[in-house]
Amino acid sequence: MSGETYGDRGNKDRSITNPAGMGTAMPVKPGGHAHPAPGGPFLIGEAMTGGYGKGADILHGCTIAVERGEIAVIVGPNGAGKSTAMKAVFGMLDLRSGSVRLDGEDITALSPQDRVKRGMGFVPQVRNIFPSMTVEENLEMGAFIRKDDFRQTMEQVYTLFPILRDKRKQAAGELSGGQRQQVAVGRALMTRPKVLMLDEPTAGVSPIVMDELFDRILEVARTGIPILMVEQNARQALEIADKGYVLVQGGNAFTGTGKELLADPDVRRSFLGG
Amino acid sequence: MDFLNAFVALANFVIVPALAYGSQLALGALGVTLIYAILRFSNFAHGDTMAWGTMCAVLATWGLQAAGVSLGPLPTALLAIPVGIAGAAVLVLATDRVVYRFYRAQKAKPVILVIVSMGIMFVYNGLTRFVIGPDDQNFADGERFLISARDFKAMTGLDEGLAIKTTQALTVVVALITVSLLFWFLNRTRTGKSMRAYSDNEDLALLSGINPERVVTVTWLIVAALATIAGVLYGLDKSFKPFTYFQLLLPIFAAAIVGGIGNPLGAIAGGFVIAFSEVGITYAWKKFLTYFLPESMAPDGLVQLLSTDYKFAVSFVILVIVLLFRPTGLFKGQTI
Amino acid sequence: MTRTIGLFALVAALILGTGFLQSWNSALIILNMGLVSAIMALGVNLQWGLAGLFNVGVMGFVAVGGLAVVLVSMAPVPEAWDAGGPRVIGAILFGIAVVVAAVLAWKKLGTGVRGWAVAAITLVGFFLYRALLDPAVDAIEAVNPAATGYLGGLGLPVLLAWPVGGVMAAGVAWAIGKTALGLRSDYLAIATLGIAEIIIAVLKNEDWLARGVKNVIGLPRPVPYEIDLQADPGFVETAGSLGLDATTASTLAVKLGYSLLFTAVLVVLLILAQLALKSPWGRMMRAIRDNETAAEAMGKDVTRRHLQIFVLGCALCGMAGAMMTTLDGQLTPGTYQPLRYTFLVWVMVIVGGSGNNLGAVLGGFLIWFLWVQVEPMGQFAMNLITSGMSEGSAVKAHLQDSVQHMRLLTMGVILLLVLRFAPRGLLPEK
Amino acid sequence: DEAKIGVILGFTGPIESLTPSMAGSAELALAEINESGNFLENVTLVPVRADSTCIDSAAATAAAERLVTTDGVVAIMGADCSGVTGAVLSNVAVPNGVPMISPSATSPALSAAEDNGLFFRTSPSDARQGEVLAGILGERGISSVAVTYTNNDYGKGFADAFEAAFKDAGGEITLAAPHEDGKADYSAEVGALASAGGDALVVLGYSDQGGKGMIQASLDTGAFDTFALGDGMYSDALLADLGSDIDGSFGSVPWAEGEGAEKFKAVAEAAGVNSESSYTRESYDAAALIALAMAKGGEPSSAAVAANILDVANAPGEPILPGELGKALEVLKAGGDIDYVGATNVELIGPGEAAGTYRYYEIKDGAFETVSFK
Amino acid sequence: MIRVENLHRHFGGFRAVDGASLEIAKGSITGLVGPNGAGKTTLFNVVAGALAPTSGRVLMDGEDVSGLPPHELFHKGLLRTFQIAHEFSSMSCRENLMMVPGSQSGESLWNAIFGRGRIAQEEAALLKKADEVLDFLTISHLKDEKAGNLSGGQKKLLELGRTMMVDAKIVFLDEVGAGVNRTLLNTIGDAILRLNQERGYTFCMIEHDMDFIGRLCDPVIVMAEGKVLAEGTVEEIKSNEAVIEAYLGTGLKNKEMIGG
Ligand SMILES: Nc1ncnc2c1ncn2[C@@H]1O[C@H](COP(=O)(O)OP(=O)(O)OP(=O)(O)O)[C@@H](O)[C@H]1O
Ligand SMILES: Nc1ncnc2c1ncn2[C@@H]1O[C@H](COP(=O)(O)OP(=O)(O)OP(=O)(O)O)[C@@H](O)[C@H]1O
Ligand SMILES: [Mg+2]
Ligand SMILES: [Mg+2]
Repeated sequence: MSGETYGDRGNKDRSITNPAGMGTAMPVKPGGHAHPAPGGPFLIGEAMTGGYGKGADILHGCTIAVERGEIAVIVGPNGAGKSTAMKAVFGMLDLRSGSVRLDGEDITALSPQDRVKRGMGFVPQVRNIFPSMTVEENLEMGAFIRKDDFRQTMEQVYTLFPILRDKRKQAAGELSGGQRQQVAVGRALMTRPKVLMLDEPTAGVSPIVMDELFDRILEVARTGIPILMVEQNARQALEIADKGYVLVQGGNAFTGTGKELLADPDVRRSFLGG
Repeated sequence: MDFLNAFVALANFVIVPALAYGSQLALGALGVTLIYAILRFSNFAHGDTMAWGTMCAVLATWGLQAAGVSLGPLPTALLAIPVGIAGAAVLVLATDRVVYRFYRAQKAKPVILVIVSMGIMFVYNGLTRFVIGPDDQNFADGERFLISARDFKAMTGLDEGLAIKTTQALTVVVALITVSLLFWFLNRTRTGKSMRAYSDNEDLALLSGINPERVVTVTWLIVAALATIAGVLYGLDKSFKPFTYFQLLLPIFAAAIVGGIGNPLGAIAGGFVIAFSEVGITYAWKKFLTYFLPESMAPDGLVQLLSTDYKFAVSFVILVIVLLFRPTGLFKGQTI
Repeated sequence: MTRTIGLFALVAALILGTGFLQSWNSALIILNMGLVSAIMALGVNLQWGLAGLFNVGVMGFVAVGGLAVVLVSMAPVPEAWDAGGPRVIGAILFGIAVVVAAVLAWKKLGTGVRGWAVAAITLVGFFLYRALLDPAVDAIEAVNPAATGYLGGLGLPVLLAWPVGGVMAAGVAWAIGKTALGLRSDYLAIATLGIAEIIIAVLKNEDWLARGVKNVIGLPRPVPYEIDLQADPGFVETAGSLGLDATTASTLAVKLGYSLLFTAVLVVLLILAQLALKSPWGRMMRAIRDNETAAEAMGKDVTRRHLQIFVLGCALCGMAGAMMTTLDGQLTPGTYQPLRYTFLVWVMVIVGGSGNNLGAVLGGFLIWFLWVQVEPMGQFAMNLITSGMSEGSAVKAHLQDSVQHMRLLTMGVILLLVLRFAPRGLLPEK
Repeated sequence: DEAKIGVILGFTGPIESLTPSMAGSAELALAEINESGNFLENVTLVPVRADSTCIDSAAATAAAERLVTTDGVVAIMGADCSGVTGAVLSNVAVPNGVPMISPSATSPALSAAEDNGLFFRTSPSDARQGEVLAGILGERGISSVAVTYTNNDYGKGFADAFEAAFKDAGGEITLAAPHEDGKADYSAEVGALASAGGDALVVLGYSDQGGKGMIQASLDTGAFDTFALGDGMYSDALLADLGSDIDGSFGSVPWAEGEGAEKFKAVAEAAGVNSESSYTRESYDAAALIALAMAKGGEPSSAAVAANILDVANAPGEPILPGELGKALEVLKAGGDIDYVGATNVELIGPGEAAGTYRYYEIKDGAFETVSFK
Repeated sequence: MIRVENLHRHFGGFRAVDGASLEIAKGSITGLVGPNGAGKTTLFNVVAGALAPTSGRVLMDGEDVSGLPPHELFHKGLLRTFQIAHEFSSMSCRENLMMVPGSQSGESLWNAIFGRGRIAQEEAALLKKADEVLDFLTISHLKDEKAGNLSGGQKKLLELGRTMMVDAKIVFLDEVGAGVNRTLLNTIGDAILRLNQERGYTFCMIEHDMDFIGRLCDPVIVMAEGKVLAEGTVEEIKSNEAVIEAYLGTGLKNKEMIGG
């Protein structure tokens, strides 16, 4: 792995290196072009194969998709490559093969920035806020690519997550876990995305906060934005899902509607904890 | 007892020089701190970047002087600063493209970049000397003093003089303007905010549509500007010599770290802390006290805490004490 | 393994080549400093390769080693001792007592008063210390300043100075490590950078200690003097029988003597380092490097181990410094420059291969060879480049004047190339 | 045939700005010898440069070793800084029996070095100049001064010698503060010196280094306006940079009474070498002495140089000035005797040291004016 | 076994742990749950020595161990695992285990160089033990693999394996279940139960998965806002009103859970 080759030998000297905020993504290089590919679902990552840097492949021909007006949920064991698949759809890692299509265009060669411009919003699983920036600045950064007046969108986000309005001058890093997740989702909404991708938005939050977050996500979905979501709280997520994917070792193990998967005894036993 | 003279003596030998020196260090430390915050490593080549930028400005100044251009009382070199900045920008951007970018793409740990910057330091060192040679170069012109010690004495009738050099005033003013501009830029503009976002969370910045390469480029451009401005002001106030610029690295680092590395406000504060401790603690207080105290109590000795040989030791000890009590420097918390 | 052998063979070939093409004296002198550099690189490699400690103060520890040579091997200056020796020692002991008292006060007193108490103790203590020290120092420095003006050393055999240099550097490193590694965040780099400057400042300005910038020259040698050999009929005869003239034979013999001594030290240190590395101790150090928090939770005292390895590495640098000063035959504090003694050693470690003791040694030899030979090589290249240019052209003159600056540039370029194409060094850690 | 002469100077490092002129001057002398056509039969002198770094004894030793054992130089013009000079002397020159003439290593400590009769210098030991400068201050009736010196063996040795002489003469030193060359800022030093006070500031440093910085800062703050300057401060660049601000200051510099220096200036300028830079005169003389000693000894060998230097440098004999090396060779060829005067009025005393005459100058209207010779 | 008395840990003005008192009985498997930011991890960190307490005491077998650094607690028999696996990534699984025992004579530099004979013996014993542990964890085929290359679940197993290299008295587990495949989690649960029953280890574990807690833990301690909110068996906790309000909530998942 690349991290090994140029490793730091355990050095953590604060006078010479800044440990904060370093990225891990190996994104698609800027400069690629999209080309038309009509038909198919609204957003689809098809037969994706690839991994991080020079390491072994994590994804093996994995396909995930979401249609307009739907919620699609991805579940699966840890390390199955769910987050990796999401990142791949967003161009945060270079695919060896497979393609990503959005709204009738093949965007496989586009860099993440260009995908944002085409209306994709993504809330990663970890490190999904700018901790030292205020809540408001976090939202502004969400609107970075927008040239128009985004105050109205910000109002909408504040209406959706009222607590954020109270805390808008506070550094996001000082918020509690649940509030951070709201900031993260709010930031993604600021782009006014055509499709929203959420990677475990409820991870590590207490059951109470989780309920609240699910309610909000449903609300967003009701505004007509298709949602592609990874969830560990699989049973709860599949309840509200139109479509469900079970990913195992980088490939699709089961696919169906949320209800179907919940009803499948194999899936229940192996992935949903019985 | 003569408070006025006491104060003037103190101002002349401690406050004014330390303010100017502090501003010079602060400008240097700003560059270091910006790279630390955004590119995440301490740039050992910063001193030599300053030397290169200044060298370009010196060459341009000579050209202007030869062409008969002058700024009247102000040094012509001010006009040459843009050329210097351009020169420095070309150098650092070329370096970034040829060297640093590769390691960024590899996700190399920041400490690797530190070591790489050592290599760059060696190379710049050679390059600057290759072009302009190792000698001392004087490129200051214009009015030397805002007010000279002699004029001050004549004006006020005091025994002590107070001299303020044009370059000293310029340094402080330019430092203030630069810092305000930088703050405005980082906190109010879109590009500035995107730089802070990148420094906070690189991956998320990417997800927000921020182009990381653009952030890096802008950072280098600002660093080139800061380095050149710092270098030219320093060179005007003292003189330009490549070796000295390498030597500046240590106090600059100390300043950045005392202040809280990664924090621009800290860089400013750190610059002044280092400068005032170097100049103040090794100052011989005899003259001041002779004026200040009643005659009967005038000191015999020099009343010097430490000989000037150890001036750097003093600032270093202060650095360690600050870090003991405030592990993240004077301005902890948010960086950039 | 083949790579290791191959690269060492290359270095050997370079040095032998120097012997054949230039002279054996040059080759030996490169070899000797190469040996010393290898030990320095070994020390830095212990710290960096094994524990990720970023020591940018190598220069300081090398200088402390140099000081040890003076303190151990020079003859004492009795007049100076009479003038103020005991007083100086008393003052220093007092200074140490003040520091200890301040630390104790900080630890023992309550939060309210301790700040003031410590400030008062240090301030009063400092003035008393100066009052004790200054007159004694003046008295010592007044003793024949051009030739002595210092306390002199202990007059012991110079070889003893090598371990003593290591111990002294270790002592300094311990004090720094205690402070810097104990800071709540890790600030070792700036601490060592600053301390190294302070050590040099002390060496330069405390004339009573080792004559300061006036230098101590004519340090005793562990090997015979060339002129003595040249005057020794037996030696001349042996030399003659080997087909050498006395001068060449004597210079070679002396240098060979150093080479043997240095090689012995390096080999012993290398074996010790390798044994330590391939033991539970080495395993523990690697574990700490991999993950400090976990190592701590597994019962390893990380701070102590970091301190241990920092002290060890610095001790090696100190010992190398002592050996180097012995080889030079003089202590010249003004010559200690970070570019040469800190950054160059880092280049050796990185180019050689951090984490691999053999790599560090290789880097030491190779970079030292280049440091010395880049100059003639550059001159040669420059002559070649400029040979086509017209005599007296400004460009030609400028190019030829700049050739000396190629050395820094070359070192930088080599470092960059290695980091790019062999990122873990020429001999990477396994 | 070629006879090689090593030119070991700090082409990189702290005095890298002085060395090109020094090397140029030395090579100028050698060129003059070669062009005269009167040197030893078929022998051409070839200078070989090497870098002493001024600070890195090991690198300097290695460079010298290469010169001696690889290039086979018969004598060394150098080194420059006293530290590396000592190292080269004891590690290379003495063991190999190669003579060295340093143009600029002025540390008094070198007088006592174990040199086996191989070490010479054309710049006088600082011990002597200290007395001279103290004398000048006495003459001017200045009895209280502050001193600042460059913190190396030159500055420190010089300052010690000066302080001793000045105090003996009843003067008072208010503060002697060293300054480091090439450092960022000198406000602290100037502040301390100003507070200590004194009628003048004695500056024993280098004109393109901290010494200039100290004067500059003192002038700027009005701390001092009269300066007594050591030899390292003597340079046209200083006048050019500081202009009329230092009018009234004065100093001493090793200098020959008479035309030696003037002749050197003419010769050097004709060859495009900056004659006003520090130690250029000494460098020219050092190289000239090596060549003349060879001529006297009749062979281009180390032994000839070592044995004849004192002879050609000192009286009796025909005085030789810069530019007259050809004439000197003729005299020697004819079996005569010469007394090389050179650019610095060379007179080697004791163990091969320059006795040195000093020029006492004062700065008037932005120019050096000779007051007298000492 | 462990008693925490009125423990406080503040960050600036913020009271992460605010007067918590609790007891972990010898031989028990105690569960620790609570809402986000309740101070569970902070409490853990204080007890395990990673953080110093602001005030209050931690007693271990009646001995005051508050503020001792982790490595000293280790030698007293207190071990912990991490929420995110902290393996030694460049070392093999075997080495990961072999480095654990504390009183290895080869860890002193002197012995490492001069006591090679004794070290060789010790190493042989360690190697045997490590292989046994790997067997127990069903990952003996991975013994020479670098730990960095293991899957997340395997790393968790290795983490647990480290506690078996020494005779730990009490083991603190921070969310062992998080991010572990259910089947694997069952294996881990079995291992924990066996260690508890066969070797008499005491466990204290933070967990959000109430099923897992229900299977292993008795008693369960609930924390909220830095204090202990409730304590009792799983059933008691699940029906405690205060706990439902602060932590479990009345959302669909818990309704289902409480309902059956
Ligand atoms: N930045 C990275 N570099 C290299 N390997 C990675 C990186 N991120 C993840 N991996 C590896 O890729 C595999 C899949 O990880 P991924 O994060 O996609 O799993 P996941 O299904 O999202 O699991 P979880 O439920 O824990 O979030 C894992 O084996 C992981 O170790
Ligand atoms: N180093 C710190 N500095 C400041 N506040 C902190 C720090 N560590 C924790 N906190 C705060 O203390 C509170 C308790 O944190 P803790 O990690 O103990 O919660 P927890 O109970 O483990 O929660 P979770 O279930 O989310 O893991 C939180 O509000 C957190 O923000
Ligand atoms: Mg994931
Ligand atoms: Mg927690």
